[in-house]
Amino acid sequence: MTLTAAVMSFAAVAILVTMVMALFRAARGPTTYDRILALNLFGTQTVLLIAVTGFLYERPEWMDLAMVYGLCNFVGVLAVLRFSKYGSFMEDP
Amino acid sequence: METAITVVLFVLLLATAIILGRQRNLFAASMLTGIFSLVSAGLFTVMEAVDVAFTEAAVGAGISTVLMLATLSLTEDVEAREKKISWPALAVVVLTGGALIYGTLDMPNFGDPHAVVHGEIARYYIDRSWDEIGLPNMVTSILASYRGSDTFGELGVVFVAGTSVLLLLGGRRSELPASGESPGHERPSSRPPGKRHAHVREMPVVRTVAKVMLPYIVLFAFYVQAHGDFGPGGGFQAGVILATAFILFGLVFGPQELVRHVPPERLERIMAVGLMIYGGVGVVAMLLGGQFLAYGVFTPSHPSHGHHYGIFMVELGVGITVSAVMIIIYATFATRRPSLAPQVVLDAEDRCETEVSADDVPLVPEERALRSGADLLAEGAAGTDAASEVPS
Amino acid sequence: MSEHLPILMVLVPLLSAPLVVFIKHRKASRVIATLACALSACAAWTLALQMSSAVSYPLGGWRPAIGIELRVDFAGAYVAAIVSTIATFAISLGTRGTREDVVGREMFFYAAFLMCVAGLMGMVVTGDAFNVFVFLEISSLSTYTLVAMGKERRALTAALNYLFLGTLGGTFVLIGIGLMYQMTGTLNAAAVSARIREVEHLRTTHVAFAFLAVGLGIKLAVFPLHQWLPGAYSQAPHAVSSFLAGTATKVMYFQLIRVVVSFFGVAYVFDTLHFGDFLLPLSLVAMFAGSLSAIFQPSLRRLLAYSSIGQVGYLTLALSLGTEAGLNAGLLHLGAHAVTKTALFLIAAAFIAQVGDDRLDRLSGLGKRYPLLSLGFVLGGLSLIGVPGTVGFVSKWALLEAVLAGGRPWLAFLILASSMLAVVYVFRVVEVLYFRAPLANAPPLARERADWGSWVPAGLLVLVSVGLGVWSELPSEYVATAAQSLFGGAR
Amino acid sequence: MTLPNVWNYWAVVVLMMVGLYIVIAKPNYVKKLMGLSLFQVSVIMLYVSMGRVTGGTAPIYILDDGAPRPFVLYTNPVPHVLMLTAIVVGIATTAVGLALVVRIREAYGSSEEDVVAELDRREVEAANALAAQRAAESDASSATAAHAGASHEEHA
Amino acid sequence: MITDVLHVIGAFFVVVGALFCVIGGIGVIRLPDFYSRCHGSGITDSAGAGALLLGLMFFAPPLVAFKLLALVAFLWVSSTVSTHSLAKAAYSQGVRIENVPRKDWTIAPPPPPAAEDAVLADAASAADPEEPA
Repeated sequence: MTLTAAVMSFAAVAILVTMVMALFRAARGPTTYDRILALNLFGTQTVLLIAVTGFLYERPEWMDLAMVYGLCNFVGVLAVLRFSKYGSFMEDP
Repeated sequence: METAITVVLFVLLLATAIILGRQRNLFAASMLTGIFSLVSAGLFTVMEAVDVAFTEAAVGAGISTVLMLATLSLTEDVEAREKKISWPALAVVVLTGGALIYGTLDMPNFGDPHAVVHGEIARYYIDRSWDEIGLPNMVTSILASYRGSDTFGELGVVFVAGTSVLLLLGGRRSELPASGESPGHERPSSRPPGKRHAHVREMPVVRTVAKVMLPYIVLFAFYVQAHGDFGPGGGFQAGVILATAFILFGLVFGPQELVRHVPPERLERIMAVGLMIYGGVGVVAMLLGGQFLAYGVFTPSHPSHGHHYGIFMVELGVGITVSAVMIIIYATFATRRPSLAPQVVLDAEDRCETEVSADDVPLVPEERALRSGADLLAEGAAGTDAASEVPS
Repeated sequence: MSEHLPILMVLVPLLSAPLVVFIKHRKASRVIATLACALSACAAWTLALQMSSAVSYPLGGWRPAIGIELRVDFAGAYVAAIVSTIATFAISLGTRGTREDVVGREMFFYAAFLMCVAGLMGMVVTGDAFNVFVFLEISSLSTYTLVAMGKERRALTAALNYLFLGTLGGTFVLIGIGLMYQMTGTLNAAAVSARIREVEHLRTTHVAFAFLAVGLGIKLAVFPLHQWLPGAYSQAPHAVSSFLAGTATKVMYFQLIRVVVSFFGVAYVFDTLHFGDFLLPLSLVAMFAGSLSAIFQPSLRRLLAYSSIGQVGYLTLALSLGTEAGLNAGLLHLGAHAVTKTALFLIAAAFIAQVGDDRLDRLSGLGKRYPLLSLGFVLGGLSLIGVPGTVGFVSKWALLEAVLAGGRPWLAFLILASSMLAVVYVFRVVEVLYFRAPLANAPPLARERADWGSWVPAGLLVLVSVGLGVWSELPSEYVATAAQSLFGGAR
Repeated sequence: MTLPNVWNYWAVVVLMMVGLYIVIAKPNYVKKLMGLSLFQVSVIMLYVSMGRVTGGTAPIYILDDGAPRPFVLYTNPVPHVLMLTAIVVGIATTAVGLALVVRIREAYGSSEEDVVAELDRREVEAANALAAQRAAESDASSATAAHAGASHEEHA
Repeated sequence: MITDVLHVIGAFFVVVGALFCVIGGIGVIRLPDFYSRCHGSGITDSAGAGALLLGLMFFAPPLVAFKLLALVAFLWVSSTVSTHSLAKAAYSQGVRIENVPRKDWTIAPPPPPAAEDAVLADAASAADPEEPA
């Protein structure tokens, strides 16, 4: 196992563990904001997972994909705040 | 290592799907749909399907979650019935699933390079597409040139989706200032009157950051459009990312602002222009003597250059139409004036329906139980954050 | 120019849809739409009449298996001609019967209609498995929206139910195509049928055919999967309901024939899979259940919708025989029913234009008031039953011949019995029209003068159905060669 | 019989069936549309896992100074092309479905299938009752007219 | 030779980033109320993602390194803003710190010594369950 492969797989395992923790918070989280927070954390971890696996397979041009993930994650959280009753975006029509 | 990640991702997917099925709070369910798309896009990346992962992430996690949330803000956000197994559905599901499992028994091993499916046309594309078309990204060369009519039909589907949403929801757009027949009438939001929220103007951080980030997202969209020939990307992905930039603008500054800057009447024309560009490239090829969409005819001396021009024009048409349609669909949903029709809730015995108006304070007990039940579910038991569970 | 005919049939409506949206002119969009359908019909008819053998049009200049190939044989040209002609008749009704908030935005209605026509035409001419799915989705998506444009609020629920069932059907077709691709490695029809021999024994191929058959069955409204049809046809605007009644299920039926004959091969489907034994009982149940429930329907268009389910039973019965005569009868009945049912729906639309509602009690006693329309309905009804002298008889006769040649006389008896049911529900309408006194306290008629816009297409189609019945050798000759070329003496 | 290594397909089939169950069983229209998009994404997974080649890299040529490196094992690009179409068809159907749900919520006041079906049933019942009642009235009035001996033809 | 040194530095940063992610994850689980969990998720976004992607830059060719830089910039901006708007929304909805039942350490807990070690042991093992075997 070369150095990079070892390091990358360690990082991948660490990220997967964080993802599971985020899911744990999403399932248990008392307030809905904990769930939205967990969703945000989950999205960021997916971005990192794609970046790391990109290097694990020696295909570094996957960074665009990671960029799109980050974008969608950001828009998703803003959309939840805009449209849900939990958000403070909601203008009075 | 790869099978380990695949197993974990499948478990995550299955967990998300089952929680999605049981979740009665539809906002949480639409968030879970977003997570499901993200994880499935992750799975596609692990399975080396980069273009599919790109599109699934941009479309599934981005657009469809936003559309579902916009719909939920116009309809009820809690599912009425409690969870009970419906046996006929289970029968159909077991039957179909059994047929599919029966079908997989004779399939070649997963990932077997000598399977029949990799033989015929796949072998041709891998060996010959560099000489005939010369694009590093085989998927784009197949998508736009070998199977160009598929993508033309696909663009037709996107055009029909845009036309349909305009036909269905284009009518009652809420005019710019809070006009409409009852300015004073409050949208029957399920939030109690006491808890009005800070207007978006009081969130300067989000507005300034959005202003800073928007140009870079648009630049990224153009990069993806041009980069489609060399790596993952192309017309669809670029169109969706461009639309995501405008949707971000609409989320932060409000749909009226978006409609003011990007008037739907002009967008409808742009939607049509993209499809006509695609069709036009095909017709020009016909006029030059080739078949429909035969780009080789553009430069008879060395056909692969003709393919480059053809594919670039075709991808441009796709990008234009897809972005226009996605923005139109979002703007139509977001500016749709919520109906003031009261929510009809059928009594348990289905004898008489109680016309319940969501905004009259004394909610029907069953409705309140439903509502607070959902809040309890969302806010969590054990009295934590009790203050936040506002008496609705 | 003439070698581009196969793609022009699809391209003209497909490109005039964005043109209509781009121009955004209410009056012009209707003219463009009608012109586009007429042009497509001319292309289809010239191709059908002047082609000597199956025409292959390689899209993108690539050879067939590599690129996508449009493959039009006699049967394909025949169905394409029918679809585009009926589209021209239907679109001339314009936006009658649509909701009032469509008024400012007719161009989108016409664009969706043109895309539906282009989708159906594309499905008929394409020879590539996945391209069929793409055109199927174009036509289905635009159909859901067009159905939702109906006047009453029930059109919305009909459209949404149709969306759920139709999308499930489309996804089943997608799974079937995927499994077929996995087994044969190619998507082109000719290439698939060549390779299907080697994988015939594999279970995945059986499941692939099963999913394709069930998916197309849902779109075809075969008996147990037909719940979406009555609501969709009875709530849709006039132009849409008459167009769909004539063509949507017929194109799906033709696609089922193509899957059975040119993708999988008749020998495999009927001998190893015994598909005929599955299809026969379903079609018999459809024939009787459809006609029986048609008798008790309160409104004219629902009655015609349930009769369509019954007629689809005849189509699937013809296919289930698995012989060339059966195929010939199926194709003939496809054309006959398309013309007849569209004529009847156009007449129903004319009645609604005059009376304002198509409930049977509102139509009582109108035989004397609108003799021309009622006569049209009677002729259409006779053709539905299959009375000699109408096109319905030609196809029912061919069906009886095919059944008798198949050596199953009891089937012929069942066909005649279900035709008796057709007599009952046609006569029920005739009795309401002629033999009942008009309601004294009926609300006033929608409009006194004849609405010629909806009368003329209805009258023309009725004349066509009677004309084809009298000169019956015109259709039956052409269809015989079509069936022979398609079947190729496989069994 | 040796079972081929097809557990991937079985996992996809299970996901597909969860989606199909949600579409059929859940009465809420928005939940049904979520189940539908679940069903379509898992069909996409079926195609992609069909095209997978172990050890094969993504179907993008690895270029060594302008020419693709020979003897590189690529995954099958054809399912990826087909699935780009299926994803777009999925989002288009979801968008039209959501637009219909919004219109139904405005017209009926509810986005639950059983409530809407109940309201439709009542609407049809009322129409039939009205028709029957009107028919009874007209029979009564025509009976009285006949009774009154007016023998001239009854005009509408 | 030079690439090995770069790879070693990169490996160091990647490991540090991964650890920060895990620490942030633990923070999200164990911290008592919503606002402190925001801090936990903040760690993974800023320190975790930053260090990890910085580490990856050492392995990447120049163009990809620039993409990674853009990705880090985007992540830092977008996640902080979303956490901010989330916290603001929670605050405006009335989520407060004081209504979270909190273990009052001022009261002298009389746990038996064995229990004490067990709690410590749990805390220790919970802190780094994810050290790779």
